Amino acid sequence: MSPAHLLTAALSVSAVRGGTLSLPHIDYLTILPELIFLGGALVMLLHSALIRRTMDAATSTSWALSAATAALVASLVQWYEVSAHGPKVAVAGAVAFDGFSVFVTILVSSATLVAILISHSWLEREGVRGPEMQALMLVSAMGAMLMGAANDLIMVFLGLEILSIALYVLAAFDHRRPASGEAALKYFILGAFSSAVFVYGIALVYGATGTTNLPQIADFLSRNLLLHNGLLLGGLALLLAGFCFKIAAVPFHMWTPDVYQGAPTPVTGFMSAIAKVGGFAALLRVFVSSFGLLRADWQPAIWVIAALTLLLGASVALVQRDVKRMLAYSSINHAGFVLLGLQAATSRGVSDSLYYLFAYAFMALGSFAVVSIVGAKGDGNHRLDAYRSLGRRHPWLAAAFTVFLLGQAGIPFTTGFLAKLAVVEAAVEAHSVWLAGIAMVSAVVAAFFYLGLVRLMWAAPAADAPVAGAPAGAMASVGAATASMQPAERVSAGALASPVGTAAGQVSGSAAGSPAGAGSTSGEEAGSTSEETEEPALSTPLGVGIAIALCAGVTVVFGVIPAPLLDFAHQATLLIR
Amino acid sequence: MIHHEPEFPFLTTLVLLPAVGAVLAALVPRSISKEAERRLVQAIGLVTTLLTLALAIWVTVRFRVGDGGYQMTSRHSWAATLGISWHLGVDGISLFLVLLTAVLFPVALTGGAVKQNPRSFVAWMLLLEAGCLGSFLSLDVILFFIFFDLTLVPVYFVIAGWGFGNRSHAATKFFLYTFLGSALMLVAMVALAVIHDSQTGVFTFDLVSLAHTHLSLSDQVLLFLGFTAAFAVKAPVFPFHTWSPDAYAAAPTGGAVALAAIMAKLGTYGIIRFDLTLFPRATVDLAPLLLTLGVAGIVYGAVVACVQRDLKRLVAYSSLGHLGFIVIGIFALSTDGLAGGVLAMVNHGIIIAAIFLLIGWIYERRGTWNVKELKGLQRPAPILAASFTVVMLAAIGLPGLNGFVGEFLILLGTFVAHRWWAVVATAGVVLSALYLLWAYQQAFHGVADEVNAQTRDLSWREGLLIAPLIVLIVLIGVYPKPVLDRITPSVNDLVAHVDRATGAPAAPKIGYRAAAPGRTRRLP
Amino acid sequence: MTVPGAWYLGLSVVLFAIGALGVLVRRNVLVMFMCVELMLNAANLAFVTFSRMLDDIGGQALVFFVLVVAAAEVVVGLGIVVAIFRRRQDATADDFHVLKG
Amino acid sequence: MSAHILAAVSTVDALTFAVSALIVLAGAVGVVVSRHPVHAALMLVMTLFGVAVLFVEQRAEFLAAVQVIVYAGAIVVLFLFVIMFLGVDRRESVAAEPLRGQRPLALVLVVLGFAGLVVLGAEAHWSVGAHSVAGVARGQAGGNVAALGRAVFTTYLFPFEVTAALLVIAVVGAVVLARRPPRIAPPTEEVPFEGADVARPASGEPGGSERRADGEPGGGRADGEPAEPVRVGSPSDPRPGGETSVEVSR
Repeated sequence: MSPAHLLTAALSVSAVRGGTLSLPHIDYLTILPELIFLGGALVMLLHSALIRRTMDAATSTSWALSAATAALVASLVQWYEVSAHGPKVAVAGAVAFDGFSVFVTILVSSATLVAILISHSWLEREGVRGPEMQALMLVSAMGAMLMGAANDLIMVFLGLEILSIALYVLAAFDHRRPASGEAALKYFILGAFSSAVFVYGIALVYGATGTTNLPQIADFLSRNLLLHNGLLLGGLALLLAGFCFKIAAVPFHMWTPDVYQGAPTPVTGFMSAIAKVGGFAALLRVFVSSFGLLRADWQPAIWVIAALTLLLGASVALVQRDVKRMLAYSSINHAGFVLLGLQAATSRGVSDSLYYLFAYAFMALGSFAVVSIVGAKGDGNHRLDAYRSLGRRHPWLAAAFTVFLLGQAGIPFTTGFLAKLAVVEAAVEAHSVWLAGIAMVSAVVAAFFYLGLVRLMWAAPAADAPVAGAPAGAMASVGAATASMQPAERVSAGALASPVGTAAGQVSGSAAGSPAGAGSTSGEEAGSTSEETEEPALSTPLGVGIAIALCAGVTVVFGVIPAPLLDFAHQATLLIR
Repeated sequence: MIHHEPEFPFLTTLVLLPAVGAVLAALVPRSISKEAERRLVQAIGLVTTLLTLALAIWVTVRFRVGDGGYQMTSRHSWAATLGISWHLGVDGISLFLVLLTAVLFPVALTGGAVKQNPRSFVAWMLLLEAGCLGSFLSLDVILFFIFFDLTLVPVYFVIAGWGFGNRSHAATKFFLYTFLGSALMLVAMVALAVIHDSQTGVFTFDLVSLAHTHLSLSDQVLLFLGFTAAFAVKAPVFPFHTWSPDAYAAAPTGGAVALAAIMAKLGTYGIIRFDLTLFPRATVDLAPLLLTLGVAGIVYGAVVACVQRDLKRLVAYSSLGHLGFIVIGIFALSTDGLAGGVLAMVNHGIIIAAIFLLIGWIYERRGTWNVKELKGLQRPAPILAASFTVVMLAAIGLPGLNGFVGEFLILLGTFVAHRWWAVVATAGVVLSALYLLWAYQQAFHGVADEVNAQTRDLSWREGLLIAPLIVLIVLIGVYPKPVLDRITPSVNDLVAHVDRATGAPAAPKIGYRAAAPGRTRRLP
Repeated sequence: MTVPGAWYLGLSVVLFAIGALGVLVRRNVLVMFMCVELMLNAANLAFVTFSRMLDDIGGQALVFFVLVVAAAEVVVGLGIVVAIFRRRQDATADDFHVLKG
Repeated sequence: MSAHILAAVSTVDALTFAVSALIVLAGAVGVVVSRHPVHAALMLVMTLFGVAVLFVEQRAEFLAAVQVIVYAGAIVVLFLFVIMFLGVDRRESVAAEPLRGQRPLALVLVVLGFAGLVVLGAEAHWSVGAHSVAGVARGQAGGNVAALGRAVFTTYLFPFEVTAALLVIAVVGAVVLARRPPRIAPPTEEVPFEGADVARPASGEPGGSERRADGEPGGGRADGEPAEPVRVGSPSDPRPGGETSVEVSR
């Protein structure tokens, strides 16, 4: 802490006193991934401006992928650097370069990599051209990285805005669906409102402490006994409200279901992973490291927010009929779990929250990758009914989705289980036993709808649910289903067991999804009177297939061999500055 | 206590073998024909379960008689940051439950006819076997929780996918009840580890370490309730049983066998392994409550079973009564009661599995479980009737069959300390004889009408499946010594542990309680 | 002596409250958006006031960044409004509320 | 106490503050209550101007200039441009409640906020933090602009650089959003959501906003939240009530 303080102080004093402007030293390694993302976006835009035709998806994806890969490599180099030489504060105290920030950077860059793969398939399918979507994703991810590395409240704010403003545009990206624009509008209004609240919070904290630099705030608080300082408490409350908007915690969650539903599915996946990671990264750093001394003041608030978030997210998700809405509420529930780690306000809590974010990001991305495929052309097919007997039509796709859903439900041997266990451990350790109990109850409720969806996917078409309209239609479709059972059943059977299966299976599987879809829907036209329309044969392009395989791999492999990832998150908090 | 053996990891293999089989079954290539797939998958299932059985027998053979501690332990760091280790071990209490699991799964897998989707069924069942074995062998509480939880998913899908009647409702009910219970148990587990951490500075979920945690009585009671919530739901103990008749009735035969014979034992096993080891004082303090619940379960199960027309539900309620017996055996907290409880767990597993198989076959022939519609099956199906008679008599507790040995020991252990509970429980025995005999009479006696007269007798395959169970029923009934020899030392250790922790003898000792290792017990 | 900072802060709080209230009660997107600008201005006023009270230039620098953010937000926000609005004209649909909740 | 302070404060400063504060508040209230978006925008200019005066009063001359140039000059003009471009310059009926329960909710929130403030005021101490952490604001060679410039290029160098990303997003975003959508937008392509009220014919039904209740059974949703349509009307639709067309309600 003290080096940070000294450095900043020294810099500012010398700059002002000298009269001449001595620019601060910039250690480019500390901000390399951010620069790569921004640079990648600029290069893409420049390239598209120079060529005559609109840039096709393959070109822009290769640019974006290279940028994400480069950023990932750079962040791994950063990790090596931090492990070897310890944390530090860089670029005039604006950036923290520690295990925490590098963890977030690695997570964000790898999640962006996956999101770009998903978006590629979407762009190709929808026939959207141009580099804008992926460029915006890169810049937006850069915002999330900045939030993780921010060492100053104004950096948190700027990161937040970069992240959010790009997401507003991304949410509105699908011109053809009215829902997209409306989602963006709603997201924008509430986002701008929450940013204003957040800025006011910064202002009050600034007034109370005299600085916005996080270590300096902590330093000030440790040297001055501030009991019940109205400015500080008010500022803290407003900061918390601003953060809660971003991470979609109750009661500031209202935008989530609509925006998740309305935004293009790859964007929803990106948003659910990156925005949450960024928001929580900043929230954890600001509250635990800077305002840790005031934890007695904010812990009760987090307790209440976490409890509400857990319960509301899980219970409202139960009644959703739209998969994207359901996943939106489930993401609210997950936010509650991450808040458990924050509420603990311990180093362990922070590392467990980080681990949870890592696990969640890939499960969410994987889920939305599947949803994106099932959404089919037009990206509108997101009713729960669309998933009925998906296992018969596309066994590997359904198997992957099963992995993600079971992971989110917290079934053992997935990262989801260990993540839930970890945050519960942190909460109990911090004597929040009741909160841990509430969390587990909400996990049970949540498991219920995850399993319901899993069962729907593996259920026989229109077998034990009254969806088909007329009895005659139902009979006909059952008959047709039995007729087509021979091939369909064979393909479906295998994947049912693969929640425990190896990740190796997923890799081949997601690629194999497309041939399986070909002859699957023979029995569907029978029940034409009902609202059950003919299910389209889905195609799983390579890009999204790889993305799903990656996510499933992370979820299962690190669920079975958890030590590396757990240690990684643990190290990240040990190396906090 | 722990014997580290740097040799072949028997127990790990035992757990992983079915899991590998499950993966293999799931990965059977799709290019082959449906019939070939069915055969291949069933072969995989059978071979895997038989290999597991062979390994379990080998473990039993290697088991050192007279040693009450954990044997053949294997311990590896798994998720060190979270305090979880891969710690497996077997002792006299878990040994026969493991063996039981290994014996019953091949039977369960092949016992019921699974028409559709054999691949998934086999895969889920093998996964379930891995989960059950893992639960019985875990010496790390979180590892136990993981396997305990992992059993829920296969059962959910087995009931929902291959069940009868209102199967999705039953599956959901089962899942919600048991998952809710286990969720609270997880919190209690973590709380225990945190307390242990605050005392020793070591964050671990290792059962052996946690057993040395000093807990205040109020903490013990709270944690005990947290753990017991899960076990009581799983067992099921009387007021928490409401999911079980539905789930048993809805489950396919194989699933019902697994559910009633093995998974129910997870609950009672958990009580013995965790409640008694970790919270001895709370166990002693709360024993009257649990005894009451156990007795209530016996009486309630018997009474409700009396009015059932549906054979499967009748068996489900009778199972509730038997579980009540096991519970009072455990909470008698004497060597006899506890050893009887463990033995009764094994016995009940064998008996209930046999019953579910038999009535499953009756259903396959007649398409009903309603005793009103069954009549005079004895004449067309004599072997079926004979098997049913033996099994039923074992369930009633006829001397010479295995049911008697366990129940007798339990009553013996309970009677001294808790006389009135034992007396009421005995009434349960009488009642259970009543309804089982009545059901038998309804279904098998009398003159068969036209439909019932067509009933096939057991095929040789079915005979082959039921035969080992009947052999076991008789064998344990007449010669329980080898089993008790292995159970008793561990039970002695456990009772001594409880006594030490409570400072006073938990229950008056009788006669030959302090059987030295290796010394055999004579049956009265 | 100048007016005490507390007065400025009081003004800033009231301005912030009026802006927040406006966002909550109005339903015209543009007006809501203007109310957000009011809130940002309240924050800026607070920053400048604190900057004076603390004799610290940092507060003024922060205002600078808030201004940049506000400008970027306005561009994107109005862009979204325009984009949606134009589609309405194209589609001549007057009443979809696709998103509810 | 206030008399004491008033005595100490110079009349000019007090007068300036009072007048600007009045302007600021009047403008703010005007933004919230004015029915006409153009009026609201003009009121916003008034507030911005008042704030700029207060900046000058507090020795933040550069920011005051930026406030007038960027805010009043650019941002509000952009607002006005959009208002005119969209033709959404009709009145919004302030009396009609946007959503059942929204205003009471807002009222409750405001009351709660005030209560919190009162509690905070009664319970809390008020003190400001450390002085001149990022550099003194007054008495520097070159005055306010130089001091600000130093701060921005030293302490706040990285935040300053990072704003570049914001501007990139703004530009790209504007391009993306301004792109003409392809001419296929039948709303029926949208898969109906749970209420299925989208399946209503997309055209030929005038006066949309008055019928909004009929599409939503019970006005609420299964998930327990109030219905929140985001509706944007067309300027050409003949609305009897003269409702403003671009509306959002939560």
